[in-house]
Amino acid sequence: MAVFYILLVFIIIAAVIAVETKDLLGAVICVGAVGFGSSLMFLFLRAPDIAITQIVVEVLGLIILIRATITRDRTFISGDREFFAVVVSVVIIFVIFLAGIRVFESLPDFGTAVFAEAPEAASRTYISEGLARSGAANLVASVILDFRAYDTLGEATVLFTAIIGATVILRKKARKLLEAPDK
Amino acid sequence: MSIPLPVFVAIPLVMAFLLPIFVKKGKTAATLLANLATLSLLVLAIVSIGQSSVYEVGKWSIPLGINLVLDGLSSLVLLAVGVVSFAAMLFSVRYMEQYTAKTKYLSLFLLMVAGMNGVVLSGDIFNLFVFLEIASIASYALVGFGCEHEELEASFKYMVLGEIGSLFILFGVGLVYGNTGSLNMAYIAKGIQNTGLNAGLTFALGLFIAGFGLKAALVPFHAWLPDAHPSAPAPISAMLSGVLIKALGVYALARMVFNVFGISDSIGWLLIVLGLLSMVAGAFLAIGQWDLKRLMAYSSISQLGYVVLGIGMGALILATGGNVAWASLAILGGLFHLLNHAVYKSLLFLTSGSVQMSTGTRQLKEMGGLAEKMPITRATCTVASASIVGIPPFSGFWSKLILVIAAIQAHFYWIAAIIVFVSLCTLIMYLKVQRYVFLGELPENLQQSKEAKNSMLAAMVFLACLCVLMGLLVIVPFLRSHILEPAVQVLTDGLEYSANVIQMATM
Amino acid sequence: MLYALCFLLFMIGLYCAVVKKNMVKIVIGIMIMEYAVNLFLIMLGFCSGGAAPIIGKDDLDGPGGQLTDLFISSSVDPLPQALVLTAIVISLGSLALMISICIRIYGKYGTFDITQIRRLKG
Amino acid sequence: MKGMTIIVKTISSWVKMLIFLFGIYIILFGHLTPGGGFAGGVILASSYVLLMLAFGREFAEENLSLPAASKFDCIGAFLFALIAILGFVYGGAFFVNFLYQQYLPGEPLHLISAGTMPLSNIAIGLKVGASLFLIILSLSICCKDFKFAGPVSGKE
Repeated sequence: MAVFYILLVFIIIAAVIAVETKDLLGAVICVGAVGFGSSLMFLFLRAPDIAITQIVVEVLGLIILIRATITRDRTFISGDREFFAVVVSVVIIFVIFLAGIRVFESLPDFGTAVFAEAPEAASRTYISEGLARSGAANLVASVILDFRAYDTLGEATVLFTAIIGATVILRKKARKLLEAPDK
Repeated sequence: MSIPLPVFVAIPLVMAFLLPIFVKKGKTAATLLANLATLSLLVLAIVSIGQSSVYEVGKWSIPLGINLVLDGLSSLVLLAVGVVSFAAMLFSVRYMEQYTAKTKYLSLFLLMVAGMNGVVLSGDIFNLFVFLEIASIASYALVGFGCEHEELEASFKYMVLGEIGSLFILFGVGLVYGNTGSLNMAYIAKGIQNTGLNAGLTFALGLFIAGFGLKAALVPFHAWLPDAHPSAPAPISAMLSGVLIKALGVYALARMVFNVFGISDSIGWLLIVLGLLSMVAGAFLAIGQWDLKRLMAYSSISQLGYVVLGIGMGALILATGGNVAWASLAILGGLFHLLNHAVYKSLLFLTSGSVQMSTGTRQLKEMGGLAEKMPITRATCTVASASIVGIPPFSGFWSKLILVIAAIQAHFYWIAAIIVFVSLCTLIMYLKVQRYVFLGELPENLQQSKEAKNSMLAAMVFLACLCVLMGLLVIVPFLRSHILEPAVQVLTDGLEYSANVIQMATM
Repeated sequence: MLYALCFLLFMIGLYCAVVKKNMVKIVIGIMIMEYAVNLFLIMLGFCSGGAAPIIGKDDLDGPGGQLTDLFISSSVDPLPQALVLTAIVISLGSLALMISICIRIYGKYGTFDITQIRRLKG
Repeated sequence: MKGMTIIVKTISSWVKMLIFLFGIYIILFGHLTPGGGFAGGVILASSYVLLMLAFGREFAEENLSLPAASKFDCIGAFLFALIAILGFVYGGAFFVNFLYQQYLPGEPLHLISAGTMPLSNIAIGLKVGASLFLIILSLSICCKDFKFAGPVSGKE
């Protein structure tokens, strides 16, 4: 159990550094640390599928992020927004945090799977009959590609949409006839 | 004949996957196909009226797989999506000629439609989240389609706030799963019916309200809308204001609050307060605008307030044990206003697009006297304005009337007063539009402005006819009992939803 | 307690996205929120001493291929893992789109600082 | 981008094949071992990205050009939707695993099992690989084109 605390504290420290450092490239690398930390955490949480996906996605995501930052001439940033606005948002966020922190007591304790306490949970069926019903040894694959394949279609579509959107945003010339520039 | 429900998603999706393969040569064919897709969706939506069914994807019985639910509320929103997307697609045939990358535009448009249909039909909260993301991501990209300064900034602002909203929703999904062990709306509702809301579920409900409120641009969360909606190309503005904020925001919120979590009087008050705030703040902010599309965007916030107000009043009356008839009336007003607003606000945005296309500006002060140059645009804009203000024979009148009656019946006299007051503000705003755009002196530089192209006119006239005829939906009992009342029934049933769905699924 | 730490991570991300004025920082904030949600979902499915939800040869019993009771009782919940897989890909897509918008805005203004960019006042 | 030194180029041209093969393995065995279409697709894309980083963008584009990647993207997505529709045609509902249930049950824990799942994995892998390569390629093209030239338009 201790390993989870250590990893999570590591992730949080990395996240705080990523948020607070003035160096943009350093912030991006700290995000990488958060990502790899969470990937390790997934591994210890017995989710190898997610760990693999997280690592490879993290690598590509970092490449994308670094592309955005590294070739820029000035990667240092300074200052925050106005003091008042910062204080107000911090207070609001802190209140939400305090409100939320009690909430987790209603969840099953960490280490007890959700389906152990819910009588009609689908997961129990996935585990006991997933192999027989869908034929895949990897139960996660059987969930995403058979039981909940419709979600996966949506997910593939999200990626498709994002890529088309990105190529649309990045295209060189957007308008054919130039309109009068608006004020 | 019952329709296999995934068709609503599959048609636009497959079309969107195939369209980018058409490169330069097949542009006409691509446009034609895209129009065919939206037309077929409209036809399917009309056919689906009055049906209710549950479709289990992959033949997995409910808690295992994902189910799609078609009921009165879904088919109402599907109808709105169908009508507006058909008109906007028709409009964009010629309008989008000023931009490059048309096939990608068509593809994104269809993906957005598919996302909305998926959200409306979904019976599973995680699936709802996924389709919500499809529609949102497509709309982020479409807002920035012009790639000018203002558009990119608006797109970024919209995207940041939208993603935060999505993550709230995802966190809420996680909490709900942790507390009930199920992702299926019907089973969650069943669990909540048995055990009631605990702290975790209440917090999840709060997250859902914040997330969907961000998507619906209700007033404390509205910061992105006045930037995003005007910046998009006109047909997209029409889609965003007309249906996106309703399908992703109001519909999903109503579904969650009424059918999954169950209503309580505090939720009712919360919705009423959100609605009133949106109405009043949106109207006041709109009056001060000098940018045509920005004015309309603020007015969208205000009009959406009516919808949320109607639904909230219904929730409050139901939760406090009031008369169900009045609650139904309030919800009917809200939902009817949703449908009306989808039609006339998209019409207004389309007219603004045609004005912008011929004059090249959106500033009210730079326009004037376009009534002679663009008679049809002027006529449709007048119809839409009259409708949104609530002048008797047009559609907006009926929904506002119903809301006022419901408020008075339920003894919320001050709410009725606010409704009338906001209507007056709306009147001022659209008189301003009429005065500065179509009447007055024609400026020198606009002497060459021409009437819009044919297909654009067709789309506008189609919507204008609907504006005039929509009043029939409440007057004619047949239409009312087939379109509006089933939708109201779904909401007043509340948590009975789960029993209905489970029963329909086992049939 | 672990859940609360996860929620803290979520809130750090929210703080970053709301307060910071650099566009890349805002994107980083949103990414951190995504990690937090993913971790939270996976933690929900964990059971102590559990096994990964992947059936190996050892978990099958006899020629008929029956699953051993040990596996059924110890496997962690596969459903949240499927959800997180979806969520990760969605976040990658939105990251790509967000970064492209950032780069375009940078190309127009030469800065990532939104206080120098935002001409639009709500 | 002109590419990196000869050492990097040589090593990456060897490693590239290994990464590519590993991606294919991850995709094909996605229903048996951890991994699957998404992870494998990302790995496929990263092998091309490695090529792009080491040899420069032009070389990578010769291998897989932008329009071709876009086509692969569309085709992969369409194939996955097609599997859903085939489920409708042969199984009676969208996404029915008709191969497993009716035609090809296969043996558990073997490569040919689980019906449509390996096919879905392949379609997703194709789609994800092509689309991620596409995004990184267009980002890098964009970085070259949109190098900021000076403070022009800030306050006009």
